[in-house]
Amino acid sequence: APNGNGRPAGGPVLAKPPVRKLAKDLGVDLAALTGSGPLGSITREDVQRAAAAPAAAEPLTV
Amino acid sequence: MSEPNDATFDIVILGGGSGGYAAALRAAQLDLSVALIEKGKLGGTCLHNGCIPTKALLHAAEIADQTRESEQFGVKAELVGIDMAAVNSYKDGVISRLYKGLQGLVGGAKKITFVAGAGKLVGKNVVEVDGKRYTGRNVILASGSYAKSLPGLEIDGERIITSDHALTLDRVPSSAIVLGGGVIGVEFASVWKSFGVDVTIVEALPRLVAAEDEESSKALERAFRKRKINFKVGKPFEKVEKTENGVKLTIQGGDTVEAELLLVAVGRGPTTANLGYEEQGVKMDRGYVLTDERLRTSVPNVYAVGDIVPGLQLAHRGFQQGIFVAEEIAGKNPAVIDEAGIPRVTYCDPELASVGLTEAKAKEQYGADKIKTYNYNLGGNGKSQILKTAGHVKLVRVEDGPVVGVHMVGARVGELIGEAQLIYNWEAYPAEVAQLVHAHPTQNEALGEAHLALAGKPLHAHA
Amino acid sequence: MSEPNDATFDIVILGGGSGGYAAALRAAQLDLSVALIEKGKLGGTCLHNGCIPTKALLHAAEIADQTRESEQFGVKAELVGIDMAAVNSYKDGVISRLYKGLQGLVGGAKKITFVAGAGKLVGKNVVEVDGKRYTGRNVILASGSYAKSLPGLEIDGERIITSDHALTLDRVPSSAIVLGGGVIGVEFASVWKSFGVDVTIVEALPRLVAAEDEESSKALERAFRKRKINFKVGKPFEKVEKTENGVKLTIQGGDTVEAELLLVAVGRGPTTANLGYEEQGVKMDRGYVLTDERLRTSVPNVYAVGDIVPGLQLAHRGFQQGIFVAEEIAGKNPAVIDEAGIPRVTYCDPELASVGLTEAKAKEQYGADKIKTYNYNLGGNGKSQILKTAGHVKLVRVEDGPVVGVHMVGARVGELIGEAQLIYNWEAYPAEVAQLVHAHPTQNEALGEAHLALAGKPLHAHA
Ligand SMILES: Cc1cc2nc3c(=O)[nH]c(=O)nc-3n(C[C@H](O)[C@H](O)[C@H](O)COP(=O)(O)OP(=O)(O)OC[C@H]3O[C@@H](n4cnc5c(N)ncnc54)[C@H](O)[C@@H]3O)c2cc1C
Ligand SMILES: Cc1cc2nc3c(=O)[nH]c(=O)nc-3n(C[C@H](O)[C@H](O)[C@H](O)COP(=O)(O)OP(=O)(O)OC[C@H]3O[C@@H](n4cnc5c(N)ncnc54)[C@H](O)[C@@H]3O)c2cc1C
Repeated sequence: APNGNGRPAGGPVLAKPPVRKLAKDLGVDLAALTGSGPLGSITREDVQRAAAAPAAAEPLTV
Repeated sequence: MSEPNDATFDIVILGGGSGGYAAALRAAQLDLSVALIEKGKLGGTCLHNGCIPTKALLHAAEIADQTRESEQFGVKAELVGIDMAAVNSYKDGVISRLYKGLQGLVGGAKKITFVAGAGKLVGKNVVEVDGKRYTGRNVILASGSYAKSLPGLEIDGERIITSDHALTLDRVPSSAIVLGGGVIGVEFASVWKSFGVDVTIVEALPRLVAAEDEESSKALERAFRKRKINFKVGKPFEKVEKTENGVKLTIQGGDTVEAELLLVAVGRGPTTANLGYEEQGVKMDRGYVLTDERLRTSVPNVYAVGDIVPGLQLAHRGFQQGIFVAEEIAGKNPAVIDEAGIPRVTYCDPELASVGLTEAKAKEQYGADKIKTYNYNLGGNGKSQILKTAGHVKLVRVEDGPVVGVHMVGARVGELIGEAQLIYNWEAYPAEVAQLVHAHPTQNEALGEAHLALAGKPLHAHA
Repeated sequence: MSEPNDATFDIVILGGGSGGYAAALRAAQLDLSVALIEKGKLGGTCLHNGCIPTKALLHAAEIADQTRESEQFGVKAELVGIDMAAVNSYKDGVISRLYKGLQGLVGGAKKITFVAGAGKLVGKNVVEVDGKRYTGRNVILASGSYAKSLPGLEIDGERIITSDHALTLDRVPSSAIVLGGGVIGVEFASVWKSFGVDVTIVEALPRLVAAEDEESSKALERAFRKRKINFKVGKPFEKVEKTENGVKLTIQGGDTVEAELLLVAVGRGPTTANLGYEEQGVKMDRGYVLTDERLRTSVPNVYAVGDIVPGLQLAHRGFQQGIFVAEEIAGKNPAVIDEAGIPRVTYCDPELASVGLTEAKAKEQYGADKIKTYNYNLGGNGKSQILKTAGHVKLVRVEDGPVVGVHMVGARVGELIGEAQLIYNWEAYPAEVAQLVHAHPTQNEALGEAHLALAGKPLHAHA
């Protein structure tokens, strides 16, 4: 369904295009992030946080 | 039950200009039935008396200038003169081709009923045209604007004219005064100067294009001085008298200017009088229709778009608002429009283009110490040198944050605003644009260079 | 220990063209010491024999055309002729101003030692110039390219010439053959036609600008036909003979063309012979230096940038690669450059501009059923109508995915590529661009309209 950010169903992950590019450059998988921005959108800070602590972000598996 | 003569629609739109027809087209795509009511010509001000004809004149002006200066480029040519009849038929040709295209789009949309005639809001959801009533589950007010004048300034259409008359002049005047140094004023001043007219702009505010970033005004004033376009800023007009062959304008303080004619370009007022808006309870302010950010008026299911809504009076704002309201009515819940994110272009020579906040506004909003700017001079830009144009690309950013304003001056920079619009609206950081090295040698490269510099890695520029 | 005459740097750069000087400037910003070795002029091909002079000629050509056609716009003018001496001095003036600017930037960078002279790689990290050895903790090869010829085609600089000669011609030839319908070929053909030359392009591939999207080639061919630029595609050249007053070229199959001169524009070869690259173990392929995606050659700490690296031969690719390598050496770990994301502009009239994948490439990469395209005709674009130009904006997208190709044809569309570059590289979806209604009436609006249409909500277009 459409949302407040005007992105249609089947659209990209909820992040502005340059943020998606940043994530790609840093090797961050956006699908694995929970956005902290408006309407749950992923922000630059979310991406940078994920890039800085990849290991810590990994859930522990037993 | 409705009279046999009457009809009900999902949307009734009053006015077929930029805002109205965009809403109609988008609504029809969304399978809503529409009555589009227009008393003049489909396309409104922009197509018939605004954007399109002025830009045709400005292009003829560019050609006149390039011919005049062709020797600088090694092309020997002689400018014989301006044939206003031919200029007008060129201009009218462009309008009529686009008009035909638009008529085809609207006429081809089965869901749109085009109603020719003057409408009036006679009920909260009813517009009457020539005795026939059009009821809308929703109504969109889109009646547009007209050229304003000032008290004591009577438009006679001969010596004291508005842009409407200026667009159909059958001669090149020997001299002209342009009252108002806003977008429309500087565009006409630019055209006329290129056509050989002795032009003087009179503006009450302290600078030309006062809505723009201060550095843009300065650059434009410098360029106009070089082009010998006269301007007097900072003092309001006091009175106008007719002289034997023209007009004499007195500025407060006693300074006077004489010319063959006077173009009054002091702004546009909303076309809302006697249309029944107030009577039906639509909240208004000085003739403008008040809306919330979702373009709803104070009356349920009545929306307003375009020049009657306070804010930028631009055709593409009308398009965007029209599309927004159609999607809103269709339940698509579109994102609210950021007014600052709408691009602004002034098509005089040199052109001005901007989007986002001016430096002053950004400082007001974020605090002066949080704002960084960079001004890339087109002197370092190869393509601009080739065009022999001067100007700059100025960026305004929040420290450690995105670009919040882009301001450009120079020949043809209006075409760079598309990129700037993405940068502003997508809240890009300078480094993210800088990473993408631009095509050489283009003018859009200047936008790239400015971002490189602001990101701390200038290429063809000092830090 | 080094000889007293020798010196060691963080980076030694061989070649001061687009790639080399960009690397030097960025490295200096990152506080690395640089030796920049150049045997000719700082700025290289692009500034002195490439981008800049050709675009100056193309602008003079535009002015000639506009003067010739000025009556269509109501401007009465007479084109007297082309004064090649004046064209050349205009062109040289632009070059020298930019050259001075660049010298100022390089000269002003304390960390850069500019070395005038021909260098040779004499050790894995040593370049020798006039007997002096420059040792680099890192070496960047940036020796650029030269105009190639074909077997049996001897360049005499008089009747059979390359772009180097064409750029300094002191006359307008009466007729010319252009061998090669790639970027450089069509640009010169366009200039010459505007200057009144009878031009014929001969191209072995089945279409002009064969690297572009097929619809771009078609549109260019249509426009060239209208301009009466002759072209013969699909068959290779067989031989050239000198005639009394010029040359006669035979195409395979027997067809012949005669003209005053022949411009050989069959591509550019890497300048790498006898520079010691192979001897030092640098892996090469047909003269090109092979690198990985981080621009490392097969020799540790030796990098290569610009035209000697297989791929697009464009100045801004050189800039981007130069900056990349400087940042890489400084440990900044820059993101790998997507070669398809580098914008491509051909500055003939009409211009071509593209970024990302052609429709054919996209189908190959994603599968034909996954690719959607939209072609927005400039006939619906007001500003293009005002300019009286024809063309289109074509978008290629992945179904339910981002835009992966933008292809444009039309006067001045080169300036729209900056926006297209962001769209492609940021992997924007049509709806994300469509949401931002573009400035009216601009040409960049056509890019907006194309995205609106592809997002299923066309404005000034049929679906
Ligand atoms: C000289 C000039 C140059 C301009 N240049 C540009 C430019 O380059 N770029 C840009 O973006 N903008 C430009 N503008 C502004 C642009 O024209 C307007 O912003 C735009 O037209 C507003 O659209 P609208 O739909 O609100 O109103 P309009 O275009 O004014 O349309 C309103 C329509 O409503 C109709 N109408 C009014 N009352 C009734 C009624 N009672 N019944 C039926 N129909 C009615 C009118 O006939 C008209 O067709 C320019 C304006 C002028 C005057
Ligand atoms: C006619 C023409 C038009 C073009 N138009 C465009 C355009 O519009 N846009 C665009 O992007 N690109 C254009 N190009 C391509 C562009 O010029 C090249 O891609 C660019 O110059 C490549 O940069 P580079 O640094 O690799 O090589 P170059 O610019 O060729 O620089 C290499 C430098 O190395 C020096 N050198 C070589 N060997 C030695 C040695 N042994 N010792 C010391 N110095 C040495 C050379 O003197 C030269 O200065 C055009 C090219 C031509 C020919």
